Amino acid sequence: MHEDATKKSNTLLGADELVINMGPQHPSTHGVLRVKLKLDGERVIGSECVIGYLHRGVEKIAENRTYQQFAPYVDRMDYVAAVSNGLGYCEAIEKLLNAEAPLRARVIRTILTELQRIASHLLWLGTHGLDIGALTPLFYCMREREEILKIFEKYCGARLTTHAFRIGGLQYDAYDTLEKDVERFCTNFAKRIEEYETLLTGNSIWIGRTRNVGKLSAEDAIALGVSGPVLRASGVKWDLRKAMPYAAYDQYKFEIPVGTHGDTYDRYIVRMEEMRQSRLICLQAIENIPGGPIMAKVGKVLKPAPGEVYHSIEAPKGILGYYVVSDGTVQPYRVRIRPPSFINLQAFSKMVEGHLVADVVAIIGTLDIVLGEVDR
Amino acid sequence: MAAAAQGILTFLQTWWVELVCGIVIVAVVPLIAGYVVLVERKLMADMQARLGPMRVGPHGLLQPIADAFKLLIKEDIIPDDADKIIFWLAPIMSVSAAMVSMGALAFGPTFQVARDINVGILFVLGVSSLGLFGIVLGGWASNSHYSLLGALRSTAQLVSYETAAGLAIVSGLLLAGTLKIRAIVEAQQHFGVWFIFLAPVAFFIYLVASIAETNRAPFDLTEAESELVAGYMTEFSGFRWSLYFLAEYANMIVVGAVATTLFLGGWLRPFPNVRWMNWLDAVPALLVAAIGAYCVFRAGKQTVRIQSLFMWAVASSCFVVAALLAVPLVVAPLRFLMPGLHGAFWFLLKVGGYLYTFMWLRFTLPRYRFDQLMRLGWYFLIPLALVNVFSVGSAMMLELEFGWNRWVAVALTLIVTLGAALFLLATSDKRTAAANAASAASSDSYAG
Amino acid sequence: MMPAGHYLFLSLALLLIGAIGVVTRRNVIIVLMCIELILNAVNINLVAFSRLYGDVAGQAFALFIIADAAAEAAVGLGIIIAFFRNQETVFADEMDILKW
Amino acid sequence: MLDSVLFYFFAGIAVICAAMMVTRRNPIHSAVFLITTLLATAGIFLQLRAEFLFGVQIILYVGGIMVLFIFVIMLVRLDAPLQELRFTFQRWVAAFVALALVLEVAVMFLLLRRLPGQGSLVLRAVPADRLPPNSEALAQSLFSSYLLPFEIASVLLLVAMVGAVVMAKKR
Repeated sequence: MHEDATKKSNTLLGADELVINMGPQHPSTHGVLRVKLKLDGERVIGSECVIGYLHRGVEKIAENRTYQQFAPYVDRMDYVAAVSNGLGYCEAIEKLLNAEAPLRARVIRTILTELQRIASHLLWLGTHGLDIGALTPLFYCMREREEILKIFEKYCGARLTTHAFRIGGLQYDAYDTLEKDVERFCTNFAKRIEEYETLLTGNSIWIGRTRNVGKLSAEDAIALGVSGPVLRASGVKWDLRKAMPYAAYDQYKFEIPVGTHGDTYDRYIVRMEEMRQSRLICLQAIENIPGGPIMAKVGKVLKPAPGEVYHSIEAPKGILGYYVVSDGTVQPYRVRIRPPSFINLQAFSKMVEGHLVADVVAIIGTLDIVLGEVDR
Repeated sequence: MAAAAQGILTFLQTWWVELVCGIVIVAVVPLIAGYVVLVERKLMADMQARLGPMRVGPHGLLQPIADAFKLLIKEDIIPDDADKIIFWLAPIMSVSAAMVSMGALAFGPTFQVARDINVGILFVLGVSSLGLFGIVLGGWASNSHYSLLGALRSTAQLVSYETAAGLAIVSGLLLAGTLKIRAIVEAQQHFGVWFIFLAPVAFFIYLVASIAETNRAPFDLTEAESELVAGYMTEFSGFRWSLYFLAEYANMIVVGAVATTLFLGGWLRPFPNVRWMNWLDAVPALLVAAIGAYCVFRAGKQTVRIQSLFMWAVASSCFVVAALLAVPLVVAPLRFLMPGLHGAFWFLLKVGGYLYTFMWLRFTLPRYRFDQLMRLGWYFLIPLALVNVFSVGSAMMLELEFGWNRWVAVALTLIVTLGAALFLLATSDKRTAAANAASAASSDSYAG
Repeated sequence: MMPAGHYLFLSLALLLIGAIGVVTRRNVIIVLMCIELILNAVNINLVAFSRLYGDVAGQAFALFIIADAAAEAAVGLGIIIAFFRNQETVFADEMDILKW
Repeated sequence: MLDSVLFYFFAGIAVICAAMMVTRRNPIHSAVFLITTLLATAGIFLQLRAEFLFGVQIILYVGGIMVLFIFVIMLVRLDAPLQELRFTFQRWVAAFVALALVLEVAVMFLLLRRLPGQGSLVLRAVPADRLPPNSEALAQSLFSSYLLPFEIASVLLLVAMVGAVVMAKKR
């Protein structure tokens, strides 16, 4: 009875609310996310995310593979930022082994990871623009991303799921023209990113579609555990690259962009700025790639001492953590992964409440989720 | 029997021009729409740093035909719980509205079906607005929530923007003093200036409103791909879907033609009354010939022989058209063909330019949200259109009754209108801020 | 030009159908539509006689009727929406209380 | 000849669709048939050379009012339109109304026939090609003889607009 009364006052005509099943087959749920939306007219009065359509049991697979064998699997989680995933895993196992990759390896890792961050943000920018109806940025972004993927291809032969790093360092040394390629990309990219900004940043439609949409206050963001650009756009200056430096980040100077409102526009601005900062890191890194070995001495068969370790990195989408338990055998006893998209998706229901259907896709886009990572 | 034959013969004798024009509209418009799609894809590809369709025919020139063929042989799916009859009827409604409204358009001084209809422009507006029913009923009949939302959106959107478009057209009609399509163009010839220069704000409003009326980006909320999958067309496939597609492009041509007629001087060439600009008469033939020459140039570069042959065919047909356009200029006895041929050329050129603007905006701008769209329509465009009607009327009064210089009057009223526009923008910004602040509080987005 | 009687009969037929609809249908929306039909039937008469006498006064009057029909539809549908919001029905025989 | 063909064509459509409209259970179907009736009436207006009214009928009636109807029908999304009883006991009232009207017209016709010199119902109108341009003539009469009613009609529309907004506004 009471429920009936509230339902009546909530909807436009007192009739039943409209339930829309967005996904898992929908152009803008970025994969196989399924969102059950309760609508009053077009206003969202309730939402529920249904996930698991891409579950492959990655964490379980880890328990039946050796440490090295599992490394390629992590590439398949956030498949648009495979390099970052690999970095986190390799560093976690290195921590477990009490080994550290040589400096040269760490610098090259940094360069590739930052390129990957740019590539991931570019893909986000393109698809986010497409969600909001801007067709053209996608193709421009793809053009730039292609340059990055070409560098990856030259480096390790793969473009998407690269498996670029090995536990203990690198398998391949930097190829001859790596510096030159990265530098050329970075010089071009400075102009290109201005181009995107002219298309979107000052566009009043873009501002109208993103300002005040999906607001997340700093307190809520921290309480929900979101991380990455989503957190920083809410005004929390938290970046693991600065807070707990890994790879070679402690050697380079860069800023952590933060937003003020925590809305979709701020998240957009933060990511754009992050791309610029990543570009600066790359430029600093290629200036001076130290010589030396690229592989630490870790042996062919990895048998870490029993124990556990947690290591997290700042992946493009937020904090990517690996919790690995070793029982002293060649296979991990348990691998638990903290994927940024999965945690960030928690904020979704809070963010869409009271918004229109059109904002739902904007919010899914701005969270920058990858379902491979959410479902694992 | 003989009487019937006689009757049919008289009928044909009286109406043959109209019949031919009608058949041409029904038969050729789908083809044109297909090629407009191709042009759009090519333009989009060009702006997005890619090539677009290149496989079927040289430079994808046969792509529309392949697309049409594919759509025709696709399986025809009607959802189980759909309202069959209306599902069947809705796309037809859309297409036929667009086609019928073309009947009153004058694609040149000679090509017009409903030639002596007194309310030409009203006819076009009214009949083309019937296409809305195709969208609404199609969305309803699909029995899908996405479709229903698309249909509801389109109703509210089209009704709102038709008001703005109608008011913008009234400004033009005030200047022309008639509803007849041919007379409107003749009025512009008489004035010696296109109405876009006398009522630029009206043209701007019509441009925006017509984009919204044809459901094109940035106002394509009814079929917003990222939100509603395909809006009202979600459940349609194959031939039915292609009918909707055809209706959309035919509608674009219609609104383009209305804008051309009313604001861009219809079939008149630029500076129709200035003698020393007569060299512009040579432009059509030269332009088409230049296209032909480019085709010849490209033909040599085709790798496949059949494609180069096709390119030659395109080139030669271009040359034929160019010759046709040049004949009335050169051969004095055939000069009577001139207004028809050249008129059609200029008209189509202007419509093409108008459509180019549509496409350009589509590739550039993100999509509006529904409440923003409504706010733009009701708080900005419609009040501005009202102010504009008033100021155009005042300008006419100032010129006709008080003997002011026309351009002074136009400039003065233009300043007034632009001031109103700035005021409206300022208030609508305030409103937007207020609405955004209260965005979580539920308000009726259809209420506009 | 047809004899005016034809128009009269057409108009009568539409009027009758509309009137029967108004009396027999339960759905208020359809009742409203029937009223529109009745107004429309009247318009046919007006226009036919306007043509007959070569005087546009009839058409002017028809125009007023269309304006009136628009007003009536707007208000009527507004009432229906308001009613539906409160009572969740559009059936005339369920609208049996004066106050809600 | 063409005139009468057009008339019978449109009149037939109008009457058939009007009957269908009253008898359909689904309100959307009713609306579609009403739209068809209104379009057929617009055709009759055109056949009567009332071109302006034809335009108004299509833009306002069909493009405006009927869209409103369909919009409302879709908004109140009744899941059970089929349960509706189509003909209630009031059918007898309806039959009576119909009979009365038919009788009235029949009487009127008979009376008119009988009155001498009043055969106005078969009067021949002005030939179509000698009619004044329709919109111009209508505008002339609207803005001179019928200026006051015109203004009153606009006030009526304004009032209706305000009323509709007040009615439908969400409290």
